[in-house]
Amino acid sequence: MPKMTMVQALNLALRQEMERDDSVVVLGEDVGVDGGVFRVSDGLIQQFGETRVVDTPLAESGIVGMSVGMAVYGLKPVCEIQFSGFSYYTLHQIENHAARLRWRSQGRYTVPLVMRAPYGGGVRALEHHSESRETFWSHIPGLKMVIPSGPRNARALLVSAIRDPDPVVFYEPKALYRAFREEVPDEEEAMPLSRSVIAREGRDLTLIAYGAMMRPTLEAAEELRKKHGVEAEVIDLLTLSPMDDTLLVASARKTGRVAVVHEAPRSFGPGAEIVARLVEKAFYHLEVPVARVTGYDVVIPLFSRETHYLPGVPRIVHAARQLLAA
Amino acid sequence: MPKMTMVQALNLALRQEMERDDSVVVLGEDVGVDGGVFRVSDGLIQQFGETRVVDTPLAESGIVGMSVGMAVYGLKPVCEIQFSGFSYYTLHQIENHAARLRWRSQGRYTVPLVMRAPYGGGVRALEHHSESRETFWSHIPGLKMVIPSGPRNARALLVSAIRDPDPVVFYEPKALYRAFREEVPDEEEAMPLSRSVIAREGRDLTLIAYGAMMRPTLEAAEELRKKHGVEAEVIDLLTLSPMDDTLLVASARKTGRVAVVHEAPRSFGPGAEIVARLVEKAFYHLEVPVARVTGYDVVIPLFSRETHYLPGVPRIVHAARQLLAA
Amino acid sequence: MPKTPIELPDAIEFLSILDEHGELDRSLEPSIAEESLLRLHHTMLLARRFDERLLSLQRQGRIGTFPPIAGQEAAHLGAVAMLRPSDWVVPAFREMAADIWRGRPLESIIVYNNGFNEAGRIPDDRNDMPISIPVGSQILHAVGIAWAIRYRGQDDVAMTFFGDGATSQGDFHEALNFAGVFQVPAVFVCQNNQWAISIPRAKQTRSQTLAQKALAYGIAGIQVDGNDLLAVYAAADEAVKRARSGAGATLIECVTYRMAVHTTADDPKRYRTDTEVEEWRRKDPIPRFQAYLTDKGLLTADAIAAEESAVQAEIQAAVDRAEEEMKRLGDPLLMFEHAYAEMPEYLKEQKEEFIRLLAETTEEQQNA
Amino acid sequence: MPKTPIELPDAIEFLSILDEHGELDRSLEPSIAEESLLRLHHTMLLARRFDERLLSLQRQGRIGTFPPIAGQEAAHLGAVAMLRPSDWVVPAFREMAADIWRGRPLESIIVYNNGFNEAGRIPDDRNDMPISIPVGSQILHAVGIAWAIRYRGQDDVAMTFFGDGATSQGDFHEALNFAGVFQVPAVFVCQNNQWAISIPRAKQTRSQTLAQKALAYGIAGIQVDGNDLLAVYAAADEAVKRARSGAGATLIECVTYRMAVHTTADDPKRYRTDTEVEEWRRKDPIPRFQAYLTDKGLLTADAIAAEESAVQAEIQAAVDRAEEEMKRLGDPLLMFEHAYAEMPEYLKEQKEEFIRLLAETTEEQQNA
Ligand SMILES: Cc1ncc(C[n+]2csc(CCOP(=O)(O)OP(=O)(O)O)c2C)c(N)n1
Ligand SMILES: Cc1ncc(C[n+]2csc(CCOP(=O)(O)OP(=O)(O)O)c2C)c(N)n1
Ligand SMILES: [Mg+2]
Ligand SMILES: [Mg+2]
Repeated sequence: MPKMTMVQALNLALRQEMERDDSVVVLGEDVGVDGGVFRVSDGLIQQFGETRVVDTPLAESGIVGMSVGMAVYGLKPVCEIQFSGFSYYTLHQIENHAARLRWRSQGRYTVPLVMRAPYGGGVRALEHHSESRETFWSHIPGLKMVIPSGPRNARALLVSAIRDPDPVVFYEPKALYRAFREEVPDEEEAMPLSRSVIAREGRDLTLIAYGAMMRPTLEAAEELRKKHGVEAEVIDLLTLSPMDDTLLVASARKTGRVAVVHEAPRSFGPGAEIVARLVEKAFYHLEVPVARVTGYDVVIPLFSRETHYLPGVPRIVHAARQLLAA
Repeated sequence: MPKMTMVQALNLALRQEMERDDSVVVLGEDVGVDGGVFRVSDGLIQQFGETRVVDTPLAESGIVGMSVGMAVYGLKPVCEIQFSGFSYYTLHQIENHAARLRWRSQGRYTVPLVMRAPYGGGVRALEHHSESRETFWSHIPGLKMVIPSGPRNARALLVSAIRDPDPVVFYEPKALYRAFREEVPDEEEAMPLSRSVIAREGRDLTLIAYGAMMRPTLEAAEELRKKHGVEAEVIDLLTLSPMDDTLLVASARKTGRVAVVHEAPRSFGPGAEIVARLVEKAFYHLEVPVARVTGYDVVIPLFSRETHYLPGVPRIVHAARQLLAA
Repeated sequence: MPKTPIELPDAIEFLSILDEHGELDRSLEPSIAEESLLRLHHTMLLARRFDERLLSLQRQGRIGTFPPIAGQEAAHLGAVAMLRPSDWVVPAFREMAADIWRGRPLESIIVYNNGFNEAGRIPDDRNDMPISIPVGSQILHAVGIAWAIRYRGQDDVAMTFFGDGATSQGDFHEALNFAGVFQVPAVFVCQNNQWAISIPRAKQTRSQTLAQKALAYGIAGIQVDGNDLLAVYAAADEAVKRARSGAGATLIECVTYRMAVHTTADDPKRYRTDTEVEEWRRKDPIPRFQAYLTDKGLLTADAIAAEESAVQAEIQAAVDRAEEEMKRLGDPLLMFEHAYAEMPEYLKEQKEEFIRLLAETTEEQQNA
Repeated sequence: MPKTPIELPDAIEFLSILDEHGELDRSLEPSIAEESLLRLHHTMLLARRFDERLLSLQRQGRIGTFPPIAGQEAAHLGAVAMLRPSDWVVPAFREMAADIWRGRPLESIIVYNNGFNEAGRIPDDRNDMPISIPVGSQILHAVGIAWAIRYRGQDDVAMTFFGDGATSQGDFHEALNFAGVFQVPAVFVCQNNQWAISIPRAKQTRSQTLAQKALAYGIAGIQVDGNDLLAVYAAADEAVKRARSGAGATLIECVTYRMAVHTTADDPKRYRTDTEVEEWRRKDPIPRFQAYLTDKGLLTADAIAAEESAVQAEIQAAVDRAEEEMKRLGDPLLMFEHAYAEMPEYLKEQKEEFIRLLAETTEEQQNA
């Protein structure tokens, strides 16, 4: 199998889905001639032409509102918002329409669009280019919120997101776009949405993360084993909403000690929902309070201080050891 | 003291703050000549004129973006979004600017605006007129999210929101606009933001709610005492963010049994953050899992089915009794 | 070179064919089949009387809040009159006459206005969108649909409606700009009814006309007398032909008037004078169109009277059917349906929780 | 009445005073004090050379990503040249020459581009906003500031900048519409540099000019040669006077060109040809302005050479000061500051948690 970066894997998913289904159309700012500012749509306009790879004017609400109409007609628009920090312009189109038209029309119309956007810190970017606000989308009924963590699942999840009959917000951890390569099969591969996976088995405690936080979390698990002889189970959420809590609950029941890791600010962040689910379904198995290892409740600092804001290996290890000490 | 509806109390707050401080300006759709579609700004244009009570064109982002500029200049704009279901149009102005300009300018500029919007169900309204999406705003660092529950605290909190040096989203429970009257003192009265209050003392369990849910919650507490001899402590959150958890934690430690009540959909809703805080700070005192009595993870149904979606007295009582049975 | 004026390609014109005194400009009279003219008249009358009936039902508390259309029948009915079933209509919320023309059963309007979402479902044989309440947002959907029509090589068009207030929204701007850039087969019909709730047209924008906003997007724009069904028809027909032929989108400003309340929650006395309403009443599109049909010998006073009673019977039958239908509705479990193609696990759990709760709480109430 | 053309009040004109061949239209030449002309030249040159230096610093990894301005100096510097300190400038992110003209120390630009937000603070004696990255969003802030200026009875103006791409945003539309309705003292300066990253002007909108979009809002609009500092100055001066006198807002389209990369993360070879860049290089605003000053006898080849070295010295000093300053910066605890006027309880707890963590984890690392 060829080894690919996440950018190449996402590009493969787009190309293969476009080859497979002519209702798949890619649109957004600079997705065509430029191939996307991160090159995720590189080469698509050459292969599929301007009618299927559409450079749009600079207007996020326009891109998503137009995609809603395309999707209602029966196309499968995959629109790119250049950075998740600019996806807020589209909230009314997503909340008021994309996530509701199935309900409003009682199933007559569906909105199978995908809104892709790079999110998160770690790339020394300008203001608004490092945020994690997945909570906004995760709280909307009728919408799905997906975040991959590596080239292979990025490809397989994007394929599923494109084929999904409902609207999907697909946040891509830009810090991982070129951070490492994985073997990605050439032949079609899809992964079900709303399924988390166990990224590493363990019995002593549970670490729950997603997206870019999976790497420090897995490194922390490794360090915990090596330095402290602790076996951490690591769960990769993959889909935030609708959240499947089966694995989370099972693991929490097994270990009784859980930490949630995300870059989003702590208050009202995804970690809160995970804690609430575990309390609902695994309360009597919890030995200690679930820990939230997260970004702080501030604007993520510009890059000179960014690493202090983002959860890293030391913080995760530290939290894990406190869970075990308690 | 005169007895007032919440609409009258909010109107009093606006009038007195405008009399007190000529930097206070009211703007929005139909806030002037019409006095606001709910009449919250009734009579203000007659008293203060068109320069301080501004009917704007129909553009939410415009209203809030313009308010950001007014606030940076040193005014205290109080803008109305006619229904919270249309406040999503403003998210980029709030997240990208209002909540960050203090930080971006390192204190040189502040954005003391208030964005008022009626929220929530219970008034047999059309689609988009009954939602509760306070989570969106509560998750934004640099922003404050306030929700009153009665005429008197609505007035006192709006006064504080207007005087607050930082941007405040002020959600008004439209179901309570005219539901009941309270004595509201004529003389100035303000209530600190980021402070919850104990609405009813109790020792057996804790019910945490806010906004329109305070009424069924207090009724449920009464029914619990009368019918079941249970003393429920009821806490009114009042400010969702920045959330002050002192009272919540103290009460949870005292009773060990807690239910959170809100109309917002359950997943990623405010209840999740409250559960997470209690787990962080009162875990060892919790006898049973914290219960979430909330709206379901669907679009709130049109009014023929709305009451089934909204938490009511029976559901709250039922949840409370399960907490005690466990 | 010094200051040089820039020549603007598209000029903006005002179109009126049948003026308020019934004067007809024959040179511009559109050729509409007699049978269609009569059906248009029937629909106008039906929509007007049904609107009145809905108002009284609302006042009796038998339906919820709704936005009356009285006065705007020509402005939206005239625009859809030449559309095919396969064309797409993307409405705002004040186009009931067009909705009826396109085949919406009256009873479904009553049932929907009683808070039953299932009545909002569009019949499968019609390519229309449900009403869209967030002002301006639907204009973008029409652009996307029109884009998809062209992508699929069809010659259908997407016609969308919105009010004068909607032209202030960013989505209006983005939609018309996209339409210009992508040259999609879209027709943008603005029902300028002079008011956005309490905000008069003059306070909505400083531009002299709404039609001239087309100049900002390089698309065609025209202002028409929106109470003149013939003018609306002619302008829409031209725009639809332009769209079908691939020549791009058009903005049509229909100058009309909202004769009734904004919605049944509104009190216009707070912001406009009766004299203003009276002046516009004289421009009422229905008598004007009736005069035209009478001159043409297609209508007589008796025929109109007969129409009136036929229409009332139709309405009464619909009200009866609606009440029947509503007896069968109301299962609360429906609120969990149509959230997703497949119900998520946690939502299934919530639905089961709700079912248990419903049983136990009703039980508790019985015991109490 | 039949189809009748609608007379549009404001015509759109194109203004050029000093063309690319150095031809001057004396009838339109603005009267600018010699000392100001020389300061403008100094600032243009300084901005151009500093831009080049920043580019090389970025390539050496000594600063982060930034958006170069080369080619657009006249388009934004000419616009702010007649402003008072009390006037408000509301920038996008490609107005560095204006920023320097308004008094921004060069070293603060270097420090900011190293990820130190504190360097973004605007000196208290200047009414300017920090850069705004979300395209189009700042235009509304200028309208609010202009509204407040008038509310306070001042005769200052708010001048805001944005690109050709920004004109597609809903916020652009809402801002200009509000400005028209409220007649605020705002000046909207669009730097049409032909590209929005890889999207050419022609794909941004189908309207022939960006200036004509003013017609949609009933405000004044003009298109100028944005590489002609005199034309930009004259148009802005007229717009500023209009605003101060209470006669409302103006949209100025400066036709210019982004000669360098969009940002240092961009590769223009993917979307535009070198020949296009070369053609525009011949329209470079700096040599053109230098020719003008030389004709006027205000500048000589030697004087220019002297300026060049003076500018380089100024830049080197700034680079040195910046490196010094950055040694003093970097306390991570600053990330908790300026979130609110008063730090909330839970944030205080997070800050303490961070302090403990910092201590313990560094300790752990030392032990490891
Ligand atoms: C985005 C949004 N903001 C506010 C409202 C509340 N609202 C409903 S209709 C209306 C006025 C609409 O005016 P116009 O576009 O002229 O349409 P009309 O009602 O006159 O048909 C307003 C403000 C809304 N539905 N959507
Ligand atoms: C709302 C928003 N969307 C996307 C971006 C990413 N982006 C930054 S600059 C830019 C192009 C802007 O073009 P233009 O307005 O012409 O200004 P220029 O860069 O040419 O100066 C884009 C798409 C952004 N910063 N903000
Ligand atoms: Mg209107
Ligand atoms: Mg540009």
